[in-house]
Amino acid sequence: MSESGPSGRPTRALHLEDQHGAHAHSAIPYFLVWVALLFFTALTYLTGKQHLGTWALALALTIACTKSLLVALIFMHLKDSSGTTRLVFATSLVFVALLLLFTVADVATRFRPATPAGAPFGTERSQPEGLLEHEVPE
Amino acid sequence: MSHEASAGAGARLPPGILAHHFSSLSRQNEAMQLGMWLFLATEILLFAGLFTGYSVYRFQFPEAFAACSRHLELSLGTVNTLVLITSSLTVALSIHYARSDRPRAAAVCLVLTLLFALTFLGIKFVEYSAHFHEKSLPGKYYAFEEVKIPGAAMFFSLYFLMTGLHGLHVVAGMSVLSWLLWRTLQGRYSSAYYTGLELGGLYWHLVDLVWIFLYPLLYLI
Amino acid sequence: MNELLRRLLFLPDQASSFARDFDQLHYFVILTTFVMSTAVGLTAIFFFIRYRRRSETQTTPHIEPPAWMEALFVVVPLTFFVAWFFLGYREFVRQNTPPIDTMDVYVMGKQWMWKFAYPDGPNSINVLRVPAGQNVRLLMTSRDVIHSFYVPEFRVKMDVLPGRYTELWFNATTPGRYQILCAEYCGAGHSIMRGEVIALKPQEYEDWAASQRRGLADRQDGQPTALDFTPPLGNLVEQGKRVAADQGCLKCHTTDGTRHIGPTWLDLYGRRERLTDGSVVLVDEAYLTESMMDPALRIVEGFQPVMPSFQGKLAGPETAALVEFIKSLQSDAVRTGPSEGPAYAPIRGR
Amino acid sequence: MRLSEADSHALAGAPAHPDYLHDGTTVMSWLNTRDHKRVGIMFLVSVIFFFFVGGLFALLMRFKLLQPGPFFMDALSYNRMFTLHGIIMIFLFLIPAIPSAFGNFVLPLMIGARDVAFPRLNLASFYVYLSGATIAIWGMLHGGADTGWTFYAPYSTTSPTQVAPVLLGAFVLGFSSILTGLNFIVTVHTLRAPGLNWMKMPLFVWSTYATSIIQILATPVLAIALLIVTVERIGGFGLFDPARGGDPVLFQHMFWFYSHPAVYIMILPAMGVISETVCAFSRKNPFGYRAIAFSSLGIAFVGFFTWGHHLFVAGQSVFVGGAFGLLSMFVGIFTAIKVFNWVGTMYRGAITFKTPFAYICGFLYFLVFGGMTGVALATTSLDIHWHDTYFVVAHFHFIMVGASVMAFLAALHYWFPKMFGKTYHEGWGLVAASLIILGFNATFIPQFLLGNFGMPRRYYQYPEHFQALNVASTAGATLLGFGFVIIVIYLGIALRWGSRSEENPWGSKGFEWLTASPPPTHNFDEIPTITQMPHDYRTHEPPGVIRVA
Repeated sequence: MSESGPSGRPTRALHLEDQHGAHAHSAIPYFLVWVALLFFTALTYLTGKQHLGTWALALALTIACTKSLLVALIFMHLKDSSGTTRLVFATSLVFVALLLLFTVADVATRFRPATPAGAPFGTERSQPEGLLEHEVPE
Repeated sequence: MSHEASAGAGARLPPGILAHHFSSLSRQNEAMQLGMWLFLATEILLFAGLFTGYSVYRFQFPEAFAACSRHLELSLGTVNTLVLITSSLTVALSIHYARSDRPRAAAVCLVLTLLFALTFLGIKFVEYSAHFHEKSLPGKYYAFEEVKIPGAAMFFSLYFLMTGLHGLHVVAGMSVLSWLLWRTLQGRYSSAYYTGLELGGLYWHLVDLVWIFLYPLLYLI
Repeated sequence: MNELLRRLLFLPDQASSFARDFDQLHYFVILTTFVMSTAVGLTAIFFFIRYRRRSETQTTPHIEPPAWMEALFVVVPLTFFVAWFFLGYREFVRQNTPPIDTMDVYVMGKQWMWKFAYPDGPNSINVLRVPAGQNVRLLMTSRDVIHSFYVPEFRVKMDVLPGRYTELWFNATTPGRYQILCAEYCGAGHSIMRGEVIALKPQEYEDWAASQRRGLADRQDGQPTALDFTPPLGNLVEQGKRVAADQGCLKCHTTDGTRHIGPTWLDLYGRRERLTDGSVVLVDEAYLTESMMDPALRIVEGFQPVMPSFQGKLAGPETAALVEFIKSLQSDAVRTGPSEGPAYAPIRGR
Repeated sequence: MRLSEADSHALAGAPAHPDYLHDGTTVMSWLNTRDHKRVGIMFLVSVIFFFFVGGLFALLMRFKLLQPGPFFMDALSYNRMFTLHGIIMIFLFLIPAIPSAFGNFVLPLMIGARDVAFPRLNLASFYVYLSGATIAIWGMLHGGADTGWTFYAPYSTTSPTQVAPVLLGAFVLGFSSILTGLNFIVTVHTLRAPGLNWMKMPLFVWSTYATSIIQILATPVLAIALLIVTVERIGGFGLFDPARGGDPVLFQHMFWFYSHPAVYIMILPAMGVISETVCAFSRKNPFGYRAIAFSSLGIAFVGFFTWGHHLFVAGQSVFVGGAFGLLSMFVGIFTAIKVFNWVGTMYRGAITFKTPFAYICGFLYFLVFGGMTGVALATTSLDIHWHDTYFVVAHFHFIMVGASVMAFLAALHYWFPKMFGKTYHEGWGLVAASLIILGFNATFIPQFLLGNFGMPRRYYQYPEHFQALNVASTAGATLLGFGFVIIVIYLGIALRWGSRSEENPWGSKGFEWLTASPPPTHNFDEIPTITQMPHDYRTHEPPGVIRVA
């Protein structure tokens, strides 16, 4: 087992014995990603303050996805990982999407009074004159 | 997973680090990596439940969610985002240094990470106490004067659940990192073997990943 | 054929316009199920007999199915299943899409009873009267937990959700009485949360509705209140005690001061109770009566709203007897003011 | 793979290492073991124990249902009892039964590994299981929950009973399930013997692998749903409380996102057992190996797309109901593929009718009938009448008791010589099997009819016209109970006094028989190199303990 060189940088010999095989690694990509993350945070902060309306959420989520992709690929070394680990990560995201999609689709397409838009009308427990007025809220 | 890795870990791969049932160290590392990622997948789906709840109620109460979100302290949230991102960097660097046989640098990075984590929790504490003060609390405790639209209490229920669960993960991550710091100081991690550190780092990055989504959803919409 | 299969499969009478269509699909599905499982079973038995092991060292050839056979394995059941789906979904959409000309009835489920309210008429408890041959739409909600409105003879069922409305429609074809069951578990009284749909001939329904409207007006004019009653024979307190035992009150309320599912009755009368909404109520006859009839309205702090309503289950005299019984339960332990009783009565707790 | 009888005899005569049962006999050597076989045995004992506890509750309930009115116990006890029955049978028996007990034992043997990937985690999984069980049972003894195992909000958030500890217990049990699943996936990926590529893997491994995927992906969602209910009970967060704008149906979505796939956690390993045993007792290669293997993955995947068929009358939208209804039809296909291929496996085989084969027959019949009634239930309009009636109860008991327990018993008998090296009494085995299959039909076919008749489930009292069928069902349940007791007796006798079994009494060519019975602690003296498919019966010599070529 060889020691690192005097400069503190790993020597060639070390690379060969690195547990992940022989590939050079340097800290520069980490710093680059960090700068990118800072940039995106600033971007999402600035656009978020504008309250852009319809597109605000889409934009914020796009930025968040980009940021998390950077973290996953570089910080979490998914870029250099085996196909299996990538598959695990991707699969978990697919199933998150599945849960979200169907549940929201249900809420979005229900019998209208079943999902009171905006205002919930309480049960009688919280609102004694509930049912007997026979008002079906819109 | 990490304790599996660190069980018999030694600086220069002494006997015992390789469990008897694995044919080679690289096989064992592969197994641990895969195991950790599977664990992270369960964590992602754990939060998915809350994200689903968030989506459903945001769909039902868009005005209330927007109004409440504007009452959160955006600057604190942003600072916390920066803090977590930077802590992610320091964890990544600590692995890098351990891998380059610079255990002292790795330890320094881990200490920095822990400090960032503490900062994060501190800021979160400031935010929480503000919420307690103005009574923007979840569910039945909600008595915030400024937002009185239906659905506001729901926003804060979700806010506390999501940030609370995330906070618990931060605490769990800190204990893992402290353990790793101790092992690093003992000189257990080197270019020959650093899987334990790597797995702990993965966990910390996941904590960061979750926050990257919580930040826009809670503070920015 | 329809009748034979219906009886074989123990299906209830077909009393709504859905029932027959539902049963047809049911027969088709169940018969395919039977044919398929029998076919699989018979094939297995045939193979078992034909290919019995003949020696302990017998070898077998390596056989893999040709692709067309695997395709067959997929396509045949898939055809059936998808056919079921489309037949079923058409019917499902029909059942979930009320026609325009419906008569609406509002339904509220609560632990453990059904309340029905007609837009122009009276309310009723546990009994829903509808005209036969008319499309009826129920708009349903619950006051506490999820219930499910189920009439087996109509083949209709829909969950009744608190805080939301769901709808259900049917057309009762045959006049008669049909049981309403609650099909979503809702607590201790789930299995006795039953009601009845009475499908009347249209003319009879009209007569009934008219009389009810008259009756409603009468009642508003000067119906005697529940507490207005002729005193029954015997000791009221004793009678109240019996009523409490018969009605199961004592399963949740104690008379000795220990805390149970509901507040204890000892010293309850005259006490000031803090309610869940923070207000304070003096427990008097009115509050006790209200709590029997509409328990969830004002709940004492620290207790769950689990008590069922006894509206319609307790006669006026019984209610009064219960109130008297509760009034009689005084421990004398915490009197602070001067005693109002006779001077010679032992007064404890000073 | 070279097989040699001489080798196997040599090894059986003079084992190089003591077998795992005799490698340390102290209590601590069991409680602190890292050996996957011992963990498997500990799981086996626990799940059998809980099976009998749950079964006892079932019998008590059936006894109550002899009478339509109040009888034998009050409503609250009855409600607690069916809750307890459900929780014990699902979380403490069915979910760990085959994967954690038999999977732990045979999966590493089947892939030629010396242990699972994370032995310590494996042991932890057992203790997490025990603590979850303890918490749940503790809650049950101190007031109990009466919500049913489904914990539907808002009943579960307002019920005056002790729901929180039971929720916590289920939450903890979920972690045990996750740990086992995680372990198996990693084991299959990293510890396969040389030569054992994916397309040679035994079908039991395939199905357990698919099960593990479900455990990993679905369980956390249940965990969070239960956590929210707990928080709601304790803190009044109101996420599912309609009075605060919450949506009770959201809970059902999250619950069934786990609990529908969980049904496949219970049945997939059972299917794996049948894939193995049907080959072993037909002495025949699996007909359509790829079809069976991939249909396991198919079930695991498509099983996630169908949860909404539990919500057809729950206020779910008609559109989403249709989507779920259609997707549900596809899950049935994968099961159909398997069934046809199992029957095909018998074609031109050499079938012998031993006790496990009796259970295979029972399994096939119950699975086809239970499965097809399941598809019928997923037929949107039919579900309106059947939803939450005894038809549903009968359907899922056909799958879970009928199919899963039959497979569990088949596995128990098939691997009994492997695990303990003892033989049981074949005659009693067949008697018990026929009692169970008969009793099962007598119990649950009346329940199908009750469902048609319109009797809702979870009914303490019922209208009188349901009584005749209920009495029939109770009679059947008694028979069923007898059958299980007989099994325990003769297997117990076999454990203590049974004669030493042969190394491979079935002449099976499953890979788990490549080592001694019972296996030595580290499974293999030398890791075998696999060169052929499992269950290749073209040659007649039974596989002994093989030497690497």
